[in-house]
Amino acid sequence: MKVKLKLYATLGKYLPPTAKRNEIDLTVDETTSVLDLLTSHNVPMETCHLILVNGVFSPPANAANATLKNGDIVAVWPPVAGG
Amino acid sequence: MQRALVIDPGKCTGCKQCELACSYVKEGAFNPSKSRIRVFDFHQNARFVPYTCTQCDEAWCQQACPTNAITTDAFGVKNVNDNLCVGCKVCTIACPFGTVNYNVATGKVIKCDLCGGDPACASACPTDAIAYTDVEQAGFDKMQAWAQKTDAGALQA
Amino acid sequence: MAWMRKLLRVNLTTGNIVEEPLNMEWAQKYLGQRGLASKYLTEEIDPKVDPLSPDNKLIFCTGPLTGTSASTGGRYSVITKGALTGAIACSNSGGYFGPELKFAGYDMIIFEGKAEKPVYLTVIDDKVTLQDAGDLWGKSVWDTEAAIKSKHQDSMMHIASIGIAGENQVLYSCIVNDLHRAAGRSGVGAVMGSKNLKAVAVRGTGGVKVDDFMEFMKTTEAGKKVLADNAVTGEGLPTYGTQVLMNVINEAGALPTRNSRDVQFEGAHDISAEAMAEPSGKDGKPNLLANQGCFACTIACGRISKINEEHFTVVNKPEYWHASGGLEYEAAWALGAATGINDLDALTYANFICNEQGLDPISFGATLGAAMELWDLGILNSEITGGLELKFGSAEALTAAVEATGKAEGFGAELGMGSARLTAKYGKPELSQTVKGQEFPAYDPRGIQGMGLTYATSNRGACHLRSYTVSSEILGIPEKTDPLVTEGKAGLVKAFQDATAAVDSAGLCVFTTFAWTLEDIAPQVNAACEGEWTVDTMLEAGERIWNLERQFNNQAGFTAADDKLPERLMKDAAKTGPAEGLVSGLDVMLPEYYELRGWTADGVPTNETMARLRL
Amino acid sequence: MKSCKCGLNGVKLSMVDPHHVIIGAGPAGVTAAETLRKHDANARITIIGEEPEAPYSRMAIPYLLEGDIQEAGTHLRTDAEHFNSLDINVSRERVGTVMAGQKRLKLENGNDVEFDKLLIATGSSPIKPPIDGMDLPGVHNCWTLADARKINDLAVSGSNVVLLGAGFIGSIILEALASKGVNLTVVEMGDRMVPRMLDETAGNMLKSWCEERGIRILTSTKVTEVVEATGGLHVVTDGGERLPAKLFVVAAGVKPNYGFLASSGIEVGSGVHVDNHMQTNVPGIYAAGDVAEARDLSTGGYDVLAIQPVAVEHGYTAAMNMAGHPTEHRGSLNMNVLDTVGLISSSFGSWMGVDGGTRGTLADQSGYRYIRLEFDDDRLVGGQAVGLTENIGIMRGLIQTGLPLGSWKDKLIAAPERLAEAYIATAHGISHA
Repeated sequence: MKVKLKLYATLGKYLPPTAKRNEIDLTVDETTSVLDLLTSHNVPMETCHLILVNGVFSPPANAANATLKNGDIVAVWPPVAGG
Repeated sequence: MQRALVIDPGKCTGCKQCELACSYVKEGAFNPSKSRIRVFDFHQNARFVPYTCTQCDEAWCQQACPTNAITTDAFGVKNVNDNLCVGCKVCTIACPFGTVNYNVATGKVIKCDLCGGDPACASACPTDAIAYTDVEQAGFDKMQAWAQKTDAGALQA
Repeated sequence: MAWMRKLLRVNLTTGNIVEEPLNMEWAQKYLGQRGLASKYLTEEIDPKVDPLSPDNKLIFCTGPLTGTSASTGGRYSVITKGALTGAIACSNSGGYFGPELKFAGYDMIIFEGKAEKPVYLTVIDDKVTLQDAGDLWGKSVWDTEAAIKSKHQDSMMHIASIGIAGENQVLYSCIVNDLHRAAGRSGVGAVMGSKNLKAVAVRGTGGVKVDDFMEFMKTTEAGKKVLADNAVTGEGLPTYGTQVLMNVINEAGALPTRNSRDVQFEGAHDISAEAMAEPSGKDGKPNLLANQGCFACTIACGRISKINEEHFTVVNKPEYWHASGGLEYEAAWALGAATGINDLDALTYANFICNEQGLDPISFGATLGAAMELWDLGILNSEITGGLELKFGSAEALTAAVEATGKAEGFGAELGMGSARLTAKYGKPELSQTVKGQEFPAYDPRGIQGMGLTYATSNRGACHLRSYTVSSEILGIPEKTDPLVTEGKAGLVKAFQDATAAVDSAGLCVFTTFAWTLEDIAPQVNAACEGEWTVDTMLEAGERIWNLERQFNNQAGFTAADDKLPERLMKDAAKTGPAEGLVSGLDVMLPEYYELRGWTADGVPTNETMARLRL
Repeated sequence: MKSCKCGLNGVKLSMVDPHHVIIGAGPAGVTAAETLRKHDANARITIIGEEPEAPYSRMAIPYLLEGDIQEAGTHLRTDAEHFNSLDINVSRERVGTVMAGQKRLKLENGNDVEFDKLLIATGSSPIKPPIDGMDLPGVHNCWTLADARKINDLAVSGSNVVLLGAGFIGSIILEALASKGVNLTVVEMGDRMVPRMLDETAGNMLKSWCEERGIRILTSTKVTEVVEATGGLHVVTDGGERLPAKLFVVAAGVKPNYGFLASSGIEVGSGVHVDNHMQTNVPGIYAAGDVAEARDLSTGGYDVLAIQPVAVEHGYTAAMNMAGHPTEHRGSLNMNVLDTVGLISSSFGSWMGVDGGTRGTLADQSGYRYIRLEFDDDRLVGGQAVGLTENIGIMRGLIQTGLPLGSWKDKLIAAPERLAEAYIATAHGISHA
């Protein structure tokens, strides 16, 4: 199935070189979890503070149980804030 | 062992915590205008440069002092002795770095004395732009080179 | 201690300047800055006064921690009746101006009346002088600062001034200090302009002391350690700035786009923190050159940016090739997403102009977004706009509009009225994305429900800085709540509002609260100030301040009917993203909020509430 | 070291160690003696000073008058045993003549002193203007500690005091006299105060500052005579005014003390002429301080610069050469700092500008602030300031190093108050925009 991985701020460096605008389309196995997706790109889980799947918060602690479905967009940030 | 302030302007964010710490330790109030260290803001160049006495070997201030009020201690630090300073300000014009300043309130001159070996500015700096380290460490060379840019007067052949 | 215990009262009509003791009884109830100055304002002016009349007053006020080494202890606020809103205005700024005022010996300056001719005030320790500003009038903020420093031969002066926008009383003009820090919102610059006051220049050689120095050092050191160790304030904000939110909020489907027609912007990445860090231009340097801390700030989220020299906005203007204050998230959103423009250099240029001419980029960008919708609907055309082609996405339109607005030239004068007046003039008031006349910032209440209540109840008109529930709803600070639901948001908003009012009154920056709670803050205040400052007393002060502001607004003529959101947010569902199909649930949240506040169903504080808060 | 002078079998004989003789116990002489000792542990070092005091600093005298310090506070070295501990012989004598060829000098007491190397650091003396009445009681210079004691006796609060000369020294004394609460009138021949240190704008700023503080300043005015009157003196001006004075202090300038060298063969110009090693035309004989006509960094020529920091530089450089360490004197920079009843002014180098140079000025008359910078190409060659003390030494740094300012020069012409920024930016290579 196809998913989109978006890694922002300092996590951008874990994206493959072909990624543009901090995102890349990937083909992954049906049972892939958020954790699988991130570890397969060597993203250290302790740096993943904000994970949005299709824009909806997905608790980092639950990444192993968060299985993906076709077309999902996974966006991840290190600790950030704004105002 | 000789230790010195090593300043890395690239790390400075302009927060002035160093000035605040210096002023409280030396003047008993938060008062950056009487800080012995000053951060220059080169806004258009996106640079901040903390600036203070380098305790230079030449010690222009010390040489110029007519009353022997500035002395060098065992660590190479140039100290102003308030009891001897008459406030003539000759050191303020003699220091080619401009790091000896006149304090109108006390009628004496003030300069960095490295807080007797525990400089408050370095402790207060949140980004390690100001560090107090052994002079052997990298970085001091840079500071000396910078000091030498201003080296003048007698030139030993 | 911590307070200087003195204020300056400057009557611009008579030229009379007096020094007064600070009302320390009020300081014990309202702390300082936002709270204390609001107390003075509400005691001294008629709430119904025309904001741009000489009867309005303009107060610059610091907090007790301003000028100390507490992290971010460098804030000041401008309090007045807002030109844009007619509500009580309190605009907070960092930089170095506030501390310098205290070093000169004053907590506060109250400006009254109106000068006959343009003047500026110099406060050089206890030498306080109104000076002729004839030759400064018409100058930009940047040139004004340089000219004043030069005239008084002191590059260590700190200056708060208005640009030509404030002179022209553009309704959302701001007061800018230290080149690019601004008391930005509600039109405080227009009030200053209406008084013919060009600038306030301060320089002090005195010091700020604290009540218990050892305890103060202990608590502030602990506080700094919390900030340094916290992943957000220690690493996130200094490295990425607030702009890192651009992709976050877009992804979360809460980025108001093209005057809130959409909640996601396809060009978000192009104007984000990530884009600012990418090499651009012929020198290969990124837009972002450095980060900057305001006075005493150990976070340093400020951006110092440059514009690509070959970009059309500056190609023939080398005077803009240097570095200056770069895009913060709200500015980038307003100048970019709200207008559908994804040109980072153009946004940076517009931001420079906003700083230079003293415009609030949030209200300007949002107003331009509204004008672009009017253009899109065919209501505006180039005949009306004088040739300005206000197409969504046009960087050229942004550039021309920002230049014209500060000068109040041609259609720029209409843009300078703000979106509420502009859309009303062209018969489409429902297109204005405002509350109490003030444009709301970069969070769509359909995607972040708490922000809907935040905007609707904000005492200075729509604003994110009165209760930043984004922190909880999106970022999970201090704990994660669901942005798409209304449950619990009334309590969340009230808690944020009261705590923020206390932080704003202490002299600290609200950004500390990404890491600090009042548990961290109260001991610092307590060590610096006389009196008992605990979490409870600070929250109580915060709530008191909130109700004081509310009372002023009620007396000014605002009612519960003004606690409302634009029609679009209540009727037009979000089209994409997680909030797809949702509108704001304000109707549900508002009554609950009133009740929690101890207000009547009409939004009026009950007698019990007033008594409980000793108001 | 000194192997040539060592005795048999390497045994050092003190008799053959060189004898360095220094005439003058001011800053130049004392610095030279200490430097010699640092570089030659065995040399015999003698300072011959004529005043019956421990070596002291004239710079400190005004502060003595103000009561800020005691006499001991004027001493160049605080430790009474300082010179003994360095084995430097300080003798209180007056030198009569120098017999350069014989490496010998004759004291006024008739004794001879032999030397291997000689340093002339005899300083300068106040000029006695050719005015009638200069020998009357109540007329004093303010130059020596002895003078200071007399002035202290006469300058009591409320008494009339007239000061001749508002040059650098006059202005320093002015401050001290004003602090004693006397009724002070200052008579200056020039058209402004400190005409040899500050330009018209700055000099007049000082004047009005003083006048605001109740001090009467008569510029473009000469004293024609001083006469005795009841209760003191009358100082008569060329305007015909008779100024009553209990005390008349004369600060009409100084001249180098080289009279005793008349037949010595040592070349004298405006002072004792020295080369870039501080050596006179006679090998082995050096000069330093107020008496020396030495290299001026600003002009490249040779001139007398009678100021404390220069004296120290001279003394150091001369001593290095005397000790056998060839050291070149690049030239000294003329600079002065003055506190005139609280208004601080300073000037450096070619403050009056140079031919073909450019200038940046900024004056705030009512605020008593003034900066004037003088450039040659993109280098700072001179400057003066009133009311500026922050980082002021940077003026010296920039002039002395000749640091090319590049784009900062134009910025400084537009905004001279940014001097410190310019210096730091240039030294750090921050030059954009």
